[in-house]
Amino acid sequence: MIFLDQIFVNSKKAILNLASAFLPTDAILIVSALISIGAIAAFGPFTMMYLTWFERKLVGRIQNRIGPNRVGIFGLLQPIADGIKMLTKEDIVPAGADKVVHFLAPVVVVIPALLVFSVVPFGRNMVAIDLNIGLLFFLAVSAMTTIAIFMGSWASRNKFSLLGGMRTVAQLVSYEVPMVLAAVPAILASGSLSTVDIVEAQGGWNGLKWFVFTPWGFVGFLMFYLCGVAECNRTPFDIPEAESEIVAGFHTEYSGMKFALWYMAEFMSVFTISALTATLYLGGYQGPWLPSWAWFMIKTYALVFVMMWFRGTLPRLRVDQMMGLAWKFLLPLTLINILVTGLWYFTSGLGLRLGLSIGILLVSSWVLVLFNRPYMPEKRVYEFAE
Amino acid sequence: MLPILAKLFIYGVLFLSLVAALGVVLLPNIFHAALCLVGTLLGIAALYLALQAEFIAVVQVLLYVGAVMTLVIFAIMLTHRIGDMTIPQTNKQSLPACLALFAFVVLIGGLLLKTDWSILVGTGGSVASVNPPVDTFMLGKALLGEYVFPFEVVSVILIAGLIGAIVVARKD
Amino acid sequence: MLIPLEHILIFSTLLFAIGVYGVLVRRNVVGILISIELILNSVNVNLIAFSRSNALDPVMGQVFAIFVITLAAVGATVGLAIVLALYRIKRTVYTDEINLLKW
Amino acid sequence: MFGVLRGMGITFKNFVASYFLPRKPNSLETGGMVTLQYPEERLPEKERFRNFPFLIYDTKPDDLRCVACDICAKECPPKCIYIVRDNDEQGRPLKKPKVFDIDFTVCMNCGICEEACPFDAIFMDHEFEVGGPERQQSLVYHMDQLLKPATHFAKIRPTDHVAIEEKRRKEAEKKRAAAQAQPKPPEAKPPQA
Repeated sequence: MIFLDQIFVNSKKAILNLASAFLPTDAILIVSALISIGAIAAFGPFTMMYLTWFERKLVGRIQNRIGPNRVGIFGLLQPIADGIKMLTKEDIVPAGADKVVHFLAPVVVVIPALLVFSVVPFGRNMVAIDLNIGLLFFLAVSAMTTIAIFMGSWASRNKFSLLGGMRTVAQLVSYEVPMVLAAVPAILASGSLSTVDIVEAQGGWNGLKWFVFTPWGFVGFLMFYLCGVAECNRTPFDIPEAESEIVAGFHTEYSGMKFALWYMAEFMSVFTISALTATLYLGGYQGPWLPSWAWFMIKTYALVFVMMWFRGTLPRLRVDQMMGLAWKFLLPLTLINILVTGLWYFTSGLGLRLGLSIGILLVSSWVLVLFNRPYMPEKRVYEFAE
Repeated sequence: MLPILAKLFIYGVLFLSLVAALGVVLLPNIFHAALCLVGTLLGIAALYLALQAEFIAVVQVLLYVGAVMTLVIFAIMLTHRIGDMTIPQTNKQSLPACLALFAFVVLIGGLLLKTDWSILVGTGGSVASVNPPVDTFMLGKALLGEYVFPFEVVSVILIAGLIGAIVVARKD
Repeated sequence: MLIPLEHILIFSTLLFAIGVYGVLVRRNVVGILISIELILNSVNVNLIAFSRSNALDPVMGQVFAIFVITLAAVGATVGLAIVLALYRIKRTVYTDEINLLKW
Repeated sequence: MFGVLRGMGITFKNFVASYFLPRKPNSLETGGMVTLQYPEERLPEKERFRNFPFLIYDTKPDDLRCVACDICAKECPPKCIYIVRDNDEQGRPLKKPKVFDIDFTVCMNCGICEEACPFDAIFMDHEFEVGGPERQQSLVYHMDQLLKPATHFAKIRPTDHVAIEEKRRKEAEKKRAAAQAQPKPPEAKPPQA
C-alpha cells in the first residue's frame, strides 16, 4: 500500500535522480519545481474540461434526459469538442469597451484559480509548496477574483455586465468574511495555517479523526462549503451571472477563447473550493485503506458532485436574501462556532463537551433563524372587493 | 546561480512596481490608475515575500487588494461620469511639485547611500546583519501579548470608522 | 536579506515621492485617495525592511505594519464615504470645483 | 431548511432512478428517458403536420389536377408561388401550368394555398429536411420537383385522403348526372348566333 500511496512522489524522485546525472545541483531545484508546476498546469485544465462533462451528464440525468453521448462513447470527447468550438469562435470586442482591461480581465481571473492549486495537498507529501501560511494564501488569492470579475464587467461597457459586476462584488465581498471565519475553527484545532498540518492533525483513529465528526467541525464544514459555493458563483448564489435576469452577467461581452477562460476559472475554483473544504474538514488525504491521493480525489469529487447536484435542484436566491444570509446568518453563526471550538478545547470530559457545544450551536442557529424571518407583508384587506 | 536569479527577479519586481506607481499618478483614466495601484500592491507583496515576511505579504494582498481596492473601485464606479474623459486630470501646480519632489528625492537618496547602515547595529560588515524571519506564531503571540492594548484601540478605531462611513454615506 | 537595505529604502523613498506627487497634482478626489494609499505603502515597505535588518525589533516592525494596513483601510473607507456624500450633493468629484465652505 | 433537503432528495432519487428507467423512444408519457437520438430514432409525425407544399397528380405527372387558375398564388401571404399558364399550338390558353415555382426560402408553411385551391391540386407535405448549397437558387422548387403522386398523399395523410376522394367522387357523379339530365339546351342556342 505504501508503494501505491507514494507512487507519484517516487516517480518524481526517479526523474530527479535521472536529471541529476547531467544537471548541476541548482538546476535540480528548478527541475523539481517545473515538474510540480507541469503536473498542476496539466491537471488544472484537464479536470476543468471533465468537470463540465460531469456536470452536463449529472444535471441531464436529474432531468430525465441523458446528456451528451454522441461525441465519443459516453460523450467523453464532448469537452474536446467544446474546446475546439471555443477556439474557433470569433472573438468579439465591443466598440465602446476599453480594449486593454477587456483583454486583461480573463487573464487576471485565471491566475488566482491556478495559483490556488499550489497550496492544495493532493496526497501524503504531494503538495506543490508547503507554505506555513497555506490557508491564508488561498483566501488572499481568492480575494483577487473580485477585482478581476469587476474589471471584466466594467470594461465591457454594457449595462447588463455592469449590473453583473455590481452584484458579483457585493456577493464575493460579503461571502468572503464568513468564509475566513468558517476556516478559523480548523486552524484553531490544528494549531497551524499550513494545509498539510491541518490534514496531519486529522490523522488519528487510523485516518478517520476528521474535524467534521465534531459538532463545531460539522457546522464549520457547512459554513465553509456554503461560502465556497457563493465564492465561485454557483447555483443557489449565481445571481451575478443569472441568465434569466441579466443576460450572462459579467461575461456577457466575451466570446470565443476569452469566454472559455472565464468558464475555466469558474470550474477550477469549483474544484479548489471542494478540495479546500475536504482538506479543512474532511481530513484531506487521511483515510483507512485506500492510498492517500485516492481518498483526496474521492472526497473532492464527492463535494463537486454535491455542488452540481445543487445546480440541478435549487432555485436562485434573491439579492436581498443572499446578502441577508451572509451578514445576518452566516457571520454570527461562524463567530459562535469559533467560540464553541474554544470551549471544546478547554473543557474536559466528552459528555460535557458534546452537550455544551451541541447545545450552544443548536440554540444559536435556532435564534438566528427566528431573527431572520423573511419580511412577509401582511395580507391586504379589500373592503369593497368582496 | 539561483541567488542571482532571485536578485534579478526582485529588482525586476521593484522596477515594475515603480512603473505601476507612476501609472497610478499619471494615467488620466481613473479606473486604469486604480488597476495600476493593484499592480503596485502586488509588487510590494512580492517584495515582502522576498524579505520572508509572508504573513504581512498575504495580509497585504487580502486586505488591500481584496477589500480596499474593491472599495476604491466601487467609489470610482459610483462617481464616474462619461464626460470625465475630456476634463484635464491634473492641475497647474505639476511643475513646482515636480521640482520640489526631485530635490527631496535627491536629498534623501544621497543621505541613504552615504550612511553606513552597519553603524546602527554596531557590528562590522557593510550590510546590517539580518534578523531571523518572523513567523505567524511569534506575530500572533506579540499581537495578543505585548501589543494587546494597541490591538484593542485599532479595533475600536475600526468600529468608529465603520459607523462614521455609514452615517456619512447614508442617503437620508 | 537577498538585496541590500539601501536599495529597498531608495525604492520606498521613490514610492513616497510618487505618492506625494499624486496627492499634489491630481484633481479627482478618488485619485488623491489612491495616492495616499501609495504613501502608506511606502511607509510599510520601510517598516518591514528595518524589521528584517535588526535595526528594529523584528516583531515590532511587522506589528506596526499590520496596524498601518488596518488604519489605511479605515482611512480609505471614511474618505470614500465622504467622496460619495460629496458627489451626491455637488455632482462633482473635482477638488477645485469644491471651493465653498458651506453651500 | 428541510424543504431544501426534501427537494435534494427528489432530484437524487431522480438521478439514481434514471439509470434504471426503460428507454422508450417516444416516451412523452411521464417517467421514461425523454432523449431521442434524432437521426436514428424519430418521432412519427402527426397527420396534420404541414411543411412545404407539393403538387399532386393522379396517374401520370402530366395529368396533374392543377389548372393554373392562379388562386393559390394570389392567396399566398408571402407571395412565394409563381405560375405561368400553358398555351397550345394556336396560342389558346390550356388548363395546365407551364411553369409552377415555389420559393421554399420564402414559404412559411401556412397551408393557405391548400385551403384556397378549389381543385385539390396542392397539399402540404411532411418532408422537412430541405437544404441547399446556395441561399436561393437551389431552394426554388420547380414543377417537376413539386409533383408527387396521389399515393404519396394517401400515405402521409390517410384520413384527409379518404375524405377528399369521397368529395371528388361525389362531384364527379353530380357532374355526370347533370351532363345526362339536360344534354339538349346547349344545341338549341348556337343556331341563332
